[in-house]
Formats: sequence, structure tokens, C-alpha cells
Amino acid sequence: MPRKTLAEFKVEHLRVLDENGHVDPELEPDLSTEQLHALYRGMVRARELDQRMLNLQRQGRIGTFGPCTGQEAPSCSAALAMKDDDWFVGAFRELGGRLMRGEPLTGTLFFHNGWEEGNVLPPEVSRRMLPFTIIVASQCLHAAGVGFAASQRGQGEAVVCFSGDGATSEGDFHEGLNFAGVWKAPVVFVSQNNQWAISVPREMQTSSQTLAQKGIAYDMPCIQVDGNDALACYVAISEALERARRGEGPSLIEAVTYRLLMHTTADDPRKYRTEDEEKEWWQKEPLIRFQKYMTAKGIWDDAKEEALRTELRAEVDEAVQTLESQKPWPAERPFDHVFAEPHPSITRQREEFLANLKEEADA
Amino acid sequence: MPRKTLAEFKVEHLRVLDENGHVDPELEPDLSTEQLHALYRGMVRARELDQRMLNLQRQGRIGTFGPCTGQEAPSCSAALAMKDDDWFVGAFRELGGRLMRGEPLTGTLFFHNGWEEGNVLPPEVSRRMLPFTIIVASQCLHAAGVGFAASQRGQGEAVVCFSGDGATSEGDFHEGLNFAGVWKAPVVFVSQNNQWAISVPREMQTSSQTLAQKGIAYDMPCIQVDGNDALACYVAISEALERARRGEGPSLIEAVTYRLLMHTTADDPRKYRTEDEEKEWWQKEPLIRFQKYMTAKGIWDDAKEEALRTELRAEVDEAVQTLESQKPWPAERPFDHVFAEPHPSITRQREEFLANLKEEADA
Amino acid sequence: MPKLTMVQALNLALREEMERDESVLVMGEDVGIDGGVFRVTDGLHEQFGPQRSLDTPLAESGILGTAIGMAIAGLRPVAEMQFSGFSYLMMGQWEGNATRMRSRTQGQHTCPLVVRMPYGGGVRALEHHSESREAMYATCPGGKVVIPSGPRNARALLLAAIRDDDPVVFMEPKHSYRSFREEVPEESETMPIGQAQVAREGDDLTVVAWGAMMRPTLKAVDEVAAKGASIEVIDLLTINPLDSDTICASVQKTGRCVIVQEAPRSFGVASEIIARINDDVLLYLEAPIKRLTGYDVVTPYFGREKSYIPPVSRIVHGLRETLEF
Amino acid sequence: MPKLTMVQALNLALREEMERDESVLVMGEDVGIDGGVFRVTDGLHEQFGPQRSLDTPLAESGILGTAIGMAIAGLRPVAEMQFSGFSYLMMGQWEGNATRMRSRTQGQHTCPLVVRMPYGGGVRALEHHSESREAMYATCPGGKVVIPSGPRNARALLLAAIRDDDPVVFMEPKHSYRSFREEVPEESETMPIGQAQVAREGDDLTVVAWGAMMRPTLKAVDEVAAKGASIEVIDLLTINPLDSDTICASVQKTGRCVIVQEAPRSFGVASEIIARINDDVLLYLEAPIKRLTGYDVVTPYFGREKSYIPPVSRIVHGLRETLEF
Ligand SMILES: Cc1ncc(C[n+]2csc(CCOP(=O)(O)OP(=O)(O)O)c2C)c(N)n1
Ligand SMILES: Cc1ncc(C[n+]2csc(CCOP(=O)(O)OP(=O)(O)O)c2C)c(N)n1
Ligand SMILES: [Mg+2]
Ligand SMILES: [Mg+2]
Repeated sequence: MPRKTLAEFKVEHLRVLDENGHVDPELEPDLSTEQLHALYRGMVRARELDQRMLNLQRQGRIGTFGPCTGQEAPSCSAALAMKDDDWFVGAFRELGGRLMRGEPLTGTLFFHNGWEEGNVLPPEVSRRMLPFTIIVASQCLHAAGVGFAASQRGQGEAVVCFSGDGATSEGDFHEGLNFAGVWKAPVVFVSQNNQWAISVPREMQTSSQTLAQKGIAYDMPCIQVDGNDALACYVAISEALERARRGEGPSLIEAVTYRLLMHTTADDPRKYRTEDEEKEWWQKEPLIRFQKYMTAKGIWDDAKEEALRTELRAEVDEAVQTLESQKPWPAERPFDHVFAEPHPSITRQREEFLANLKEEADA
Repeated sequence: MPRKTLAEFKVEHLRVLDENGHVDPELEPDLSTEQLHALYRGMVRARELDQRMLNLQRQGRIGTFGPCTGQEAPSCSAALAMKDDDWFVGAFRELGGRLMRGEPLTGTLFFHNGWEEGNVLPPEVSRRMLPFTIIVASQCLHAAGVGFAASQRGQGEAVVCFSGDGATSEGDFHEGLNFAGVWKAPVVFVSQNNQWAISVPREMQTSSQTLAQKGIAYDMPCIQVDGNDALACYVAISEALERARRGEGPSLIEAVTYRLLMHTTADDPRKYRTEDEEKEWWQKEPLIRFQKYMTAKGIWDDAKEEALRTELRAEVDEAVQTLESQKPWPAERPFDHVFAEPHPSITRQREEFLANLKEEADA
Repeated sequence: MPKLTMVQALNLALREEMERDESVLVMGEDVGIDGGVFRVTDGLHEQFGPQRSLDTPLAESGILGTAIGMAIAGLRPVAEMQFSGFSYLMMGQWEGNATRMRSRTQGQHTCPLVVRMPYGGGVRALEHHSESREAMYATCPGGKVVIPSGPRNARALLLAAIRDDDPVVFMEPKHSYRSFREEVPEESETMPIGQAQVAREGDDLTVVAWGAMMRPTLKAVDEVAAKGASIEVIDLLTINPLDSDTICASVQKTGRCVIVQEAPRSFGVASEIIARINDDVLLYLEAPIKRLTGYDVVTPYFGREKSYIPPVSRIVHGLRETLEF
Repeated sequence: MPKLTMVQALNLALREEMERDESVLVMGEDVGIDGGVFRVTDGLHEQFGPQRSLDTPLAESGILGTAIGMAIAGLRPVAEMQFSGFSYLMMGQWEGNATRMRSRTQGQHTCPLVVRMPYGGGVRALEHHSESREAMYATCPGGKVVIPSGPRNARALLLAAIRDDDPVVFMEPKHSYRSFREEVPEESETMPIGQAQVAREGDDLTVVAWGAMMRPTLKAVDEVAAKGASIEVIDLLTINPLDSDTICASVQKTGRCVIVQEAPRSFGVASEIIARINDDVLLYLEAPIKRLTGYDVVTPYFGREKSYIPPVSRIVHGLRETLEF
């Protein structure tokens, strides 16, 4: 058998809820009304904050940020599927999931207003959540390392790690999946394929038909899901978490979604993509179809929707007020977090800094 | 179709010549006697030099080096399959291929004696051959870049790039394949799976069943070949080169072989692997089976073998003599190759260096 | 002479060099259709097509590593790191291959390539978008490091960097990208790499600065000079190889020196300048050399960054102290 | 007290700390069964098993990146880079995450990890196995850089580095791995990170060195001291944060200073030391500070390396020149 087949692989696509909110009853996960409400609430909450931040940014009241509108499903579904003791390792477009995991709205607001204080979370939240990662794909390695540590403790902790389609090109993505694979680390890698990495379309990022198949390089279970279908995301992530907890190692999930807005507020998508494309994807966005699904199920109606929106807007209002009434934190704090123990050279520079500040204020 | 199959892949194994030198007539490539002789000669030449270098190193007459014994087939087959205008991008275990491409025996000797002069090759050789790469996998990116440049010229040049099983773990391996894939660059990536990366066995390097399947991550044609079977290597590399020249982009070939000796002369394999394992692989080594194949074909015999060995040993003797009669090159040369144009600061340091040397010699 | 911003001047340099030399191409994340996130490569895609204005996958080691291959194979790639904060991912290829290929092969293979990268703070950007680590690149012999300070020298130095036969890290002070305009001659002009420029002549004090620190430095110098001091200002322009001759000649004349550096105090370029002055003209010093720098802290988020970058008032103060020492 | 080589002393430190603290593990290429290519981790695999003596895939960014995750999740990884020459591949994770996690989260997440790496020349090794780039790591605030010079301080500093709550690059002078032995106490001992050590006291001249340069420096000092000079020798031990107080106090006393550095002349640690002396005690200087260093060339292959590393004779010469200035 000189030309023999050694191995065969396939990549599947999963969708539970179609664009009109019709559910495939065979695939529908067994979620309680509370859970469905929580998932929807999480997605709407992210959308509301996102939209408000867009306004704030346009008015110069916060700095540059990357909206998550249209991509609420994967991270919110993950948050629903995860246990308290699991670890959430995000990139920078998982606002929904972060909030569901307990990050206060003010966290992202302070962060995007240029304060490290935005990353300082209530201890029970920060305990199992890593901060926002800007260096694309670098978090994939952190996730593998956290996963290794978690599996050493042997208490069934798992890790969900997000990255984007662009991130799949970085060496760290590959190394992260490879290390996790070798260690059979309990990590669920979710690749949010939102079709664009700033101006670079998915097909210029890599020549593979799917991102899911990149898992084959590590013999890792991999699947492509409709990333605007929160139920499909939930099913795939839950299955992968189960595998992780059973000690079967990592999985790769490609969540096909779309970045409906600009890359960040510094970006202008008109330079590189058409409005038609955007419109088409607005038809497929995740909130409306989920709402339709719940409505058809008889667990949602206009009154509930309105109540939810009103409540969340008030919450966002309050957070913005907190942001804007917050006095600047001490300017010298960075000196206190260079090292755990102060070193004389840093301490002296701290004094010099304060003297300089005073002088400049007096001037 | 909510769970539909998006894509299917398979990984094949190719062998033409079995361990006893029996050929599969259906797969036997159409090579002339001269070509077969050249291929065998290339492999034996590498083996002879390798063995001599081992002795020299043991006697302290050259520095640390990494023997290629047992891995002669992939790079020699590549050299045979390549055209003059193709590019050879190696790691550090492709002595056979390098010599076939025209690198003088003294190149590797000077190099391993600690002289950059060993990398200075006759212009027609250096033109399409990159130097020895020590930083594992970094050459995969160079190959993709060379491939891009070559395809811009549109003259059918292709690139063959070697790396090891350990190299598949590096980010640069992944990035190299991905860039080449996106650019449809004419590159043949040959992954020499010699089972070990120093002390780390192949199965601890990555959790995939094969290395070949890593090509699936880029939708790249990929195949596993018996890397001790020079004909299989030749067939697979030739096919991949043809695809490259037709503009169909890169391929990945896993050549399954074995590092019969130590990683480098500084390494002791007894620490991490058994002699039994080594013995088993000595049964499969590439030279003997090729010799049997040629003998069965009636184009080789003991006399030819002896003549070849005698000739090559004499050639190696001569190269070693050249090495040992070579006076040290000027100590200050590194100053002349920092930048193309000398900068006053470097020029001054050069003078200082010469003055220091003189003083130390006088002291 | 048209008045251009630095972004326009850099764009001009790229365009003219791509017109002049077919082997030149730009490559990097979003440099093609998008024209780069700062628009430095704007319009090149339209004019030269996707093969010479090459959008790459998102991978910094990949960008430099493939540029090395291209350069060896006869092209002259001008690669962009979207921000210097991501360029550390290419350090393996920089230290290990780009800067070594010439010496490794004694000139048989070379890497005539440029890696452009915006660096520095002051634009209210996210983490990793604001630090200054020119010194890190300067620790690698075999690679040049160039930092322009204004539109005109940016254009001239970028042209020189592209024509240079060695790898150049070309760090662009993003704070100066659009904050002022300068006349830039229509005719191509280059400036020599490896030479600093005397931006103001003077006798009492030498001030050395580079990149985004040049503007506040000149302002501070004007303020202090208005009160009668004669101050010489040196715009470093090339970090490596460092032009100590120009600096030392000036300090020999003035006997006093202030160095303004955006990067943290320690292990920066300022330290090397002090060491060079110590080597050659220590005995001419009439006062300790003053370093006005950032602090040895992790680059703060933008809520605090202003206090961390030497402002004009601090420079004025430092100049006075050194003059009066 | 047993006499140990540096390799043995490092191995001892790892072993005792792994015994003391279950959260400590070693990881890297070939650190497990093979015990590391220099045998620093020898025997740990047998004693602590594969999960605490972890052979990793061949990927430097991967090693540091996963170590960061482990450290955040409560472990104390001691990662090995097989040679410092390959460590530049982890620079993205070092600059971008390891050194920043504390300040990013104001102490909520931290990276108590050590990255050990053999550095420096003199062992006739292949390319990339011989250079000294401690200055590159020193340009990143938030990360410490430690370089021992002998078996005893290697053991004490490695223990301190593992117990340190911040990321430490621990550079081991491979030339000193086995070239001499020293008495190392059986009892655990640590030394404070961030403090230099006065290795010899003296009044006429201060000499600063670190790592593999300590031995030739001490030889040279002995030779010159034998002729009557009183020379103070400072072993730097920590590169960042730099203990300028010890250096400046000494120079204030002696008025003269020589710095011996294996790395290239420019942009090295020696420059920072000169800058600190300039800041604090310039007026006490009776001679220019002398840098005895490598040259600003790409690290030569081993055929030439000996001429490129400061030898004893050159140090002797430099000490005399500075004494006689
Ligand atoms: C290592 C690195 N390189 C470049 C950047 C600049 N950058 C920020 S986001 C981005 C695109 C990311 O694309 P993708 O991974 O698809 O995530 P998305 O923004 O679409 O969510 C780029 C290039 C970065 N943050 N990190
Ligand atoms: C980037 C990098 N990391 C580490 C090393 C040290 N090293 C040299 S060869 C080697 C193993 C390489 O294994 P593999 O790729 O399988 O090639 P082989 O030696 O088996 O031919 C290692 C770890 C290196 N040269 N480069
Ligand atoms: Mg994307
Ligand atoms: Mg191998």
C-alpha cells in the first residue's frame, strides 16, 4: 500500500437558530426560561453600552474603542455555558461576555478613558477573568498556561479563550493551540470570524476555506458555528467545555459573525468595504433572531423588551455618570505598580515626578 | 442542514522503495541512470563528510556540529528535482542537498570551525541558496518571501524550504506557511520529521497524528512520505515543484526519517532514547536500500561502490587538508560587514581593535 | 514648496521611490486598500497595485521574515509595523536574521529593507500604542535605527533608508504625524543616515533631542534663548549608528549638555550619548549632563500619559538649571 | 560547604525551591528527561515528575506566553530559554504582557515567573549561542534582569528570583557554568535583587563588572593591585533595577571608574552606569570613566570571538590607564 490514507478529517457547520429565529428542534439546547432571558439580557446589555460608548467617543468623552455590535452571541453564550470557576480569557470584542461574568459597566468605561483603574475588578470577578488583550493572539498562550495550571489542580476548571480571524495568522495563535493540544489543557478556543481584521478581509488573512480546520493541525475537535446564533454558540461551547472537563483537551470553534461597525472609532470602513455588505449582515445579526425565537416560544413580548431596554439604559446612564463624576486618580500610581516591592531608584523618580507635577501646576 | 459538512481532508502516505530496496513499479519515477547515480552519490558524499566531521570534532579539530547521517534522502532528492534557478532554503541538516547544489565541502568545514568564511560560496552557488539557518523555523518565512519575489519575476522559479519536526511548533513555521498560502507562493515546504527535536520526541512536540496534516490549516496540498526512501521524496517534491511552477501555490511534505546520531556533538542521546530504537532505524536507513535498488536494476555493483567511496574519501581528505592548511582569516573582518558603508564610529573601533590585538600579541 | 504634514511627506517619499525603483514595495497590515491606519501608504495601492502595496496577514514576525526573503531575492521591501508596540514580535527575525545576514555571509546576502513604525505617546491611544523603545533596536549591531522629527527630514531620511543597503528600523513619531506642516521640496532629496543635524547653533549649551521631542525642545530653547542664552540644538535623526562626533564637537564648545528623551530614563539613548561625551570630551564639561526623560515605569494609559512625557515647562526648567549650574 | 560549579548551584536552587514550594515548576525545551542542554535541570524530572519538569514544544513565545498564564493562575514557573540567542522570539510576550500585567491591573494579576537563559561567549559555540544582550531586556520597565557571576550568588539570586513577585530575566553566563567551583552553603540563602555587591574594597579606583566578566576583571584587578593600587570591585548582579547607589558611593570615594562589559560598546549597561555616575557624582570624577567592552559588530563566529571579548590583559591596561590619568 504505497499511497495509503493515513487520516481523514472533516469540518462541520452548526446552526440551531436561522436568520429568522426558527429553531431546529432536534438541536435546540435544553435551556430554562431564566437562562434564555439571561443570555438575551447579556447581549442587549453589551449592545446598549456599545452604542452609548460610540456616542461618548464621538463627543470626545472617552477615547478610541472597538465596538462589539453584531458579535454579542459568542461571548455571551460562553458566559452562560461557563461555570464560576472557569476562566474567561478575552481579546477586545467580548464586552457581552465580560459583563455577564460580572465586570462592571464602569470597567470598560474607565479603561477606554485611559485609566488602568478600569482593569481593576471586584476580586471575585478578576479572579477568573484576564484583562482585555490588545496584542492580537497573545492571549491564546495565556489561556493554554492557565489551562495547564487549572488541570494541575484537577478541579474541573476550564478556560474559554477568544480571538479573531486576524489572530489566526499570528504565531502565538498557533503556539497556543499547539501547547494546549500537547498538554490536553482544558481550553475552548473560540475564533470570532467577523470577516475582517481592520481592512483585511478574511480570505486575504489565510488561504483555508474555514478557520475551524486550523484545529486539524493539532488533532483538535473543531467546528464552525453560526456565530450570530447564540444557541449554536452555546451548544458548541458547552460540548467543548464538557470535553475539556473530561480531560479530553482543547477544542477550536469558529464562530462566523460580522463586525457590523468600524474596527475602532479611529477606523473608516468605507475605505475598504461596501454598505451593501454591511446591510446584508444586519439582516443576520444575533439579537433580533433571538428575540423572535423567544417570542415564538412565548417567553418574550414587547413589554418585556421595553422594560429590559429601559432598565439597561438607566444602568448605562448611571455608569456614565460615575465615569464623569470620577475625579482623576493619582497621577503617580504607575510608580506603585512597576514592581511589587519599591526599589530606591523608582522611589526617587516618584518623588521627582511629584515635584515636577507640582512645579508644572504652579507654573 | 444545520450540521452540515463543510470540508473533508485526508492525509496520504507515499513510499516507492521499501526498506529492502524493492520498488513499486507503478510509482517508480522515470529517472535516468545518471540521475540515479547522482542522487546516490549525493547521499554518500554527505554521509562520508558527516562521518569525517564526527571524527574531526571528537579530536577537537572542528567545533560543534549536527550530523545528518540517516537523513540524506530528502535534501538530496530535492536537489535532484530542482532546477538551477530554484532556491534552496535549508535548516541545518541538509548537508547532502547543499553539496549537490554546489556548496564546496570546505564550506561546511570552515563554518563549523567558527568562520563566517564558510558561508561565502561561489557566486553561482550562493545566488540561489540561503545560508544554514540556526534559528529554528525562521527560514520558513524567508522562503515565503523569496517565493513571493520569485513569483513577481514570473520565470517559474520555485523554492524548497526545509525544517524539522520540532520546527513545526514555532510561530514562524505557521506564519511562513500562512503567508506562502495567501500569496500562492511557489514554495515546497519539506518537514524532516526525524522523530526528535534534541530530546523531545515527536509526540510531545504536537498532538497531531502527522505533521503533514498541518498543511490543512492553509488548504495546502500535503503528504507524508517515507523520508528514507529517496524515490518517494523525489516524487513528492517533484510533484510539489510542478504545482508551484504552475502557480498553484505551496505544498507541505512530511518526510518521515530518523536522526541516527546525536542532535549535535554536544548531545548524548543515551539520556533520552534507547539503542534499540536506533538499531531499528538503522535497518531503514536510506543509502543501503537505494544501493539495493540500483543493484537490482543492474546499474550498481561492488566495484562501483568501492570506486565511489574511494573517490569521495579522497575528496573529503583534500577538503580537510584545505581546512587545516587555511591560515586564520583577518580578525578584523567583522568590522567590514556591520554595514555596507563604514560609519566613522565603527571605523574608529576597528582601529582600536587592531591596536588592542597588537598590544595583546606583544604582551 | 508645498507645506506637508509628516504623513504626507512620508507618503511622498514612498511614492517617488516606488516610481523610481521597481523593486521597492510596501507591505504590512492594512497598508494596501486602507492606506495604513495613519494613511502613510494612502494611494499607493491605486497607483502601484496590490503586489507592490501588499496587505499581509496579521503577523509581525511574518512581515519581517518574508521581507528578509524578498530583500535577499532582490526586492526592497518597506514593511510597516502598525505600531511599534507590536514590533517586538518581530525581534527574533530582527536580531537573528535581518541584522546578521550581511555579516553571516560577509556581504553575499544582504537585507536592504526598511521597517517603518509609528512610536511614542501623546495621541490618547490604547495600551501598546504609546511607548518609545528605540534603545531596544539600537542594541542590535548590523541594523540601523532612524527617527525623523519633521516632514522634511522624514521624507529625506525615508528615501535614504530605502536606498540604504542595510536593514533600517524607521521610527515615526506619531505625535508629529499631523501636528504641524513644513515646506518640503518638490525635488527628491535625501539626508545621510548616521549623521545628526545641528538645528540651531549656539555657544552656551548643547541640547540633544530626536523625534517627537524636537518640537517641545525647540519651543523651550526659544523661550530660554529669548532671555539671552545661546543654545545649540542637535537633532539626532539617526540613533544607530550614533553620530557622536557632532554631539561631542558641540559639547566641547559649549561645556554643557541637556538631553531630552521621551523614553524611560534608564537604558535609553540618552545614556549612550552621555557615555560618548564621557569618552571624548568629559574634561570640557562645566556641569553634569542633564537627562530630561520619561520615567522608569510601565508606559501609563493615556489618562496619565501627559504627565509622563517631558513637557516644555520641564525642558525650560532643565535648560535653565544646566545653564546656571 | 560543598564546592559546586554554577550549573550545580543553579540545580541546587531549583531543587530546594521545588521542594519548598509546590507551585514552582521548571519548563522549556529539553529541560525534562534531558535535564537541559547544560544539565541545569538535571534530576528534577526524576524527582518531581514530568508535570513539574515540563518539556515543552519548541517555541519561545509559547514558553513565556504559557508561563504567564500559569503565573496568573497561581504557579511559579521557571522557564528556560535554551540560549539567550533564541529568547528574542519571546520579546512580544515579555514587553507586551509579562512586564505589564501588574501595572495593567494595578496588581490584581501578576507574573511571578523567571526566565532563565544562558548568555555570552567563549565556549566555541555556533552562531546565536554567544551574544550578550542584557541591555535589551533592561529597556522594559516592569521586568527585572539579574546576572550572577559565580556559583554562590547564582544559587542565592535564583532562589530570590523565584520568590520574587515580578517577572525576572535571569541570565546565566554560560562561560562560567563549569569553569570554576565555589563553596556554596548547604543552608538555603538568598540575596536581594536590585543590589550590587562590593566584591573587593579599595580607594583608588572603582571597577564595575557582571556575569562572565567578573573573573577576568578580578584577575586583572589582582594583578594591578599587586603593584600597590587599591581597587574597589563592584559585582552588579542586578542589571535592572540598577543599584546606582552602591556604584555612586564608590565612585564618590575613588574618583575613577572602569566598567567591563562583554556586550558591544554602544547602548549597553555600561552607558547607563556612566549616566548614573554623571547624574550623581560627576564632580568627584578625576578621570573619564572607561568602558572596556565588546565592539559594535555583529557577534563573530567562534573562530574570532576570543579577540572580541575583553581579555585580562586589556582590562589590566585599562585599569592602569585610568589610575594614571
Ligand atoms: C500583535 C498585534 N498586531 C497588530 C495589532 C493592531 N490591530 C489591532 S486589532 C487588529 C485586527 C484584529 O483582527 P481580528 O483578529 O480579526 O479581530 P477583530 O478586530 O476583527 O475583532 C489589528 C491589526 C495588534 N493589536 N496586535
Ligand atoms: C528558535 C530556536 N530555539 C531553540 C533552538 C535550539 N535548538 C537547536 S536545534 C533544536 C531542535 C530542532 O528540532 P527539529 O526542528 O526537529 O530539527 P532536528 O534538530 O531534529 O533536525 C533546538 C531546540 C534553536 N536553534 N532555535
Ligand atoms: Mg476580525
Ligand atoms: Mg527533529
